[in-house]
Amino acid sequence: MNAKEIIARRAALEPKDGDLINLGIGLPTMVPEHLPEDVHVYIQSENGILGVGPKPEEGHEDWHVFDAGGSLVTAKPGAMFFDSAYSFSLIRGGHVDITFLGALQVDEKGNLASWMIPGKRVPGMGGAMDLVVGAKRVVITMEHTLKGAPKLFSTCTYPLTAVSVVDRIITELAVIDVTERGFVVKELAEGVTFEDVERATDATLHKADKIITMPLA
Amino acid sequence: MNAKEIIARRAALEPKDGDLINLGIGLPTMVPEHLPEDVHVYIQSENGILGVGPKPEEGHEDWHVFDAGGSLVTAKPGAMFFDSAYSFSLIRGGHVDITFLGALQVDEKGNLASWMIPGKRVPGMGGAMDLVVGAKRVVITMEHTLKGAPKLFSTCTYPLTAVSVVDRIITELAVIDVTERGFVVKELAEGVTFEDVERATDATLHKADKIITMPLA
Amino acid sequence: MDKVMSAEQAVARIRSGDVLLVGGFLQRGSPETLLGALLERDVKDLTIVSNDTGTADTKTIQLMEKGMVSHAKATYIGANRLAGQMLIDDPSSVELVPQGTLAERIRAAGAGLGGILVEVGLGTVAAENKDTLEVDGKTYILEKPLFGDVALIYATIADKQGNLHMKGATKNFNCLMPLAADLVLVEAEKIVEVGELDSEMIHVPGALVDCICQREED
Amino acid sequence: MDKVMSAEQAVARIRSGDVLLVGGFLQRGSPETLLGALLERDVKDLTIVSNDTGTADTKTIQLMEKGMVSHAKATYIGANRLAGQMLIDDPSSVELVPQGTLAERIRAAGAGLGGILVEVGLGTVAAENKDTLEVDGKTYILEKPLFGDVALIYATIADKQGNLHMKGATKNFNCLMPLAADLVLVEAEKIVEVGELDSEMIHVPGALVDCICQREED
Repeated sequence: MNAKEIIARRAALEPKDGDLINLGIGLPTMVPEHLPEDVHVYIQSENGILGVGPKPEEGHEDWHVFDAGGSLVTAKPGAMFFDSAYSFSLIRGGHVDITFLGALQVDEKGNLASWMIPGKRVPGMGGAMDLVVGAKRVVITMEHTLKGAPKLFSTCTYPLTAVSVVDRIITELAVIDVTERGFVVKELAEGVTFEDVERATDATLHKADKIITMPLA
Repeated sequence: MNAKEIIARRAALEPKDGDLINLGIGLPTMVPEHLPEDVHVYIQSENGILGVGPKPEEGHEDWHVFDAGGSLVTAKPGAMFFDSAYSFSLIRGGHVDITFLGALQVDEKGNLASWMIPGKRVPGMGGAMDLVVGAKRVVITMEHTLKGAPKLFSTCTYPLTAVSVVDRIITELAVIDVTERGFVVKELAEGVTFEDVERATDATLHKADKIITMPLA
Repeated sequence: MDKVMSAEQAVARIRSGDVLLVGGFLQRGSPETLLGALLERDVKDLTIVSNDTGTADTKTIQLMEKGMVSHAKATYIGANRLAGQMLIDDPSSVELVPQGTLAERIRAAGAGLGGILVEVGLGTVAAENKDTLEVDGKTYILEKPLFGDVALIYATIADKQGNLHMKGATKNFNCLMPLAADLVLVEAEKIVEVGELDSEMIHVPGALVDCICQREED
Repeated sequence: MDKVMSAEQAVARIRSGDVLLVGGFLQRGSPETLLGALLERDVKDLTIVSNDTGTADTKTIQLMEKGMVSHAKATYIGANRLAGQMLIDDPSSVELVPQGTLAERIRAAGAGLGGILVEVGLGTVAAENKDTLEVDGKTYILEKPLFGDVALIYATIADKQGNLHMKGATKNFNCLMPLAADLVLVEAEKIVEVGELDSEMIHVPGALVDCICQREED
């Protein structure tokens, strides 16, 4: 199992039945296929769909039905379409239970940097600032390091997406919560030690009262 | 022709083809039947319809289609239904060309009192405050006096619906505009003199450069 | 996740002191079945937020008769004798709000806005005790979001997931309130299977709805 | 009141210096026929307000290539190389706005709100040069309404009165912008007689629409 699959499998255990969730581009879109069978969620695409289904079969595409990345998708039975003001009412009004997204940097105050790297072209924040401020829970799903360099810091140095918003970080190494004490390791992946995670992290890590092995189903 | 019909007929000459108009309860609802044949307007009912048609024929009522007074109406082909936030977006966003409504008092600064009489039961302002502030033009359609007592004043004494909003007043005696100079008589009904109107008014009236006879078609 | 239940089961979750957002416009599209079930509950000190507190033909007036309602916020109370009496007896118990402001305040609550700046009401009693703000030379009233504990909603059609369709002019506040309350109770004229209600006809997503019951015949 | 015309006739009303509200999301549901006609016009110094300034496959980038665009306001410009270059060349020429804030600012313009209080963006560059306000102990950014001179709108179906239906996810900003602009130009995949478009399927009322043209096949 590669890192991304580990992360997606673990992330798929986060939603409760009936949750409304939003998935960032990339890794988070792998979460739905790993959801437990008895957990049914409403997937929002912030461009205007609640109830996103899988990709359309060839020959059954409708270009009017697409996700926030511009890719064609399907709408499940019972899906709703809406304009951008309504979509962000759902997001900013606290109706999204979990937003899963990637990050460039996360720090121990829960600050998140995910939208621009100084000195590089600036793509824009899209709906990311809205999602992390508005969602009830912000779960970062990402590989623990980028080419060996840590992504968890004591203080973010990149321009922020939002202040003090991250609740949980799921990587291929560990599940880490952001608490008043800072980063707290709650789960370790099979065969990974607390010290392994510390070495891959540029911030102080605390141990949860009880650290369990990361479940993957 | 009674006073109300004179007022409704004259008021029906106000809208331009394609205007979006809103009609208060009572006399203003008589305006549509007198519209010139080449003037097609969109009639809004602020409870959630744009494109109100006539009353339903007996046996063809649908209780889901009603106006702001709770009366059953029909929706014209091309009518749209919407929620109260959208309805008042249309109103407050300046998309209503003319709102026709009655008044208790109007003064020469364009202040309007139309929603409560001190010492009596207070019904509430409904959508009146929104309409008179948001509409591009506010046309008051009312009988000139109430049991002989004037309704046009130098200063309103009842609680206001809004400040400085009235553009025009159409009564069975005259058409009076509210300008920087105050009340300006623009039209007089057939057989009515300027002095007749002055006697029925508790404010200074100015004469327009040219006063014409009130057209009724 | 079965949301379909009886009106009695739905209103069992209402507590004394709750702020109830009640959809409908005058006697039309008001959640009369839920209100009828609520009449049987032993709760009090309720706040009713609705366009107009209903008419003599609707059940909000019966809640008032039974002494269950301590506060009301509405745009119009002229068709509900008891709401008028409440205002006379205790002016602080009834708040009259311009209709667009009521809609925007409920929307603001649902949309996560901290407030909205409105022109409507300036120079009138609707501006009393409210902060005003000058922006680019114009003065506005700062209106705050209006939240509810429970929304009581009418729908023409609900599917079993809670997706709602409101026909014609029954959208009014019924479409807005589900976003602004913690608990959303719906009565529907017709309850259908998921997928029977066309996606383009859905006005409120099922994800916001907690309980659905069958509306009784008028 | 015939609103149906060619795209050329519709865009003839656009002037240099205009602020254009352009609907669509990435390469989907963007008013490409109107933008194509605009490319032939001799106007400049346009401001483009849109979700994302389009992609390499859409025509906003061609307007930029021709030097017709001096300013852009968007949530995302990562798929339009020239918008990125504009930002590098002159940071004041491109304003990046969180997506919900862009939607609410356009809605506020259409709804007559003087401003809205939002939490999103606090502590980030999105709060720079903006007033903040404390309400009931919480801090908010005061965001102002965003108006356009002209809205360029995609619709799936338009009737001849200008009533519009946007299918699926093409509603995005296409539904909001017609309320926020003085002049509303629409291209529709299909133009039908009044009454053929069901009242419950109308997302934008014809009263707001000035010009309708036939969208060219993709």
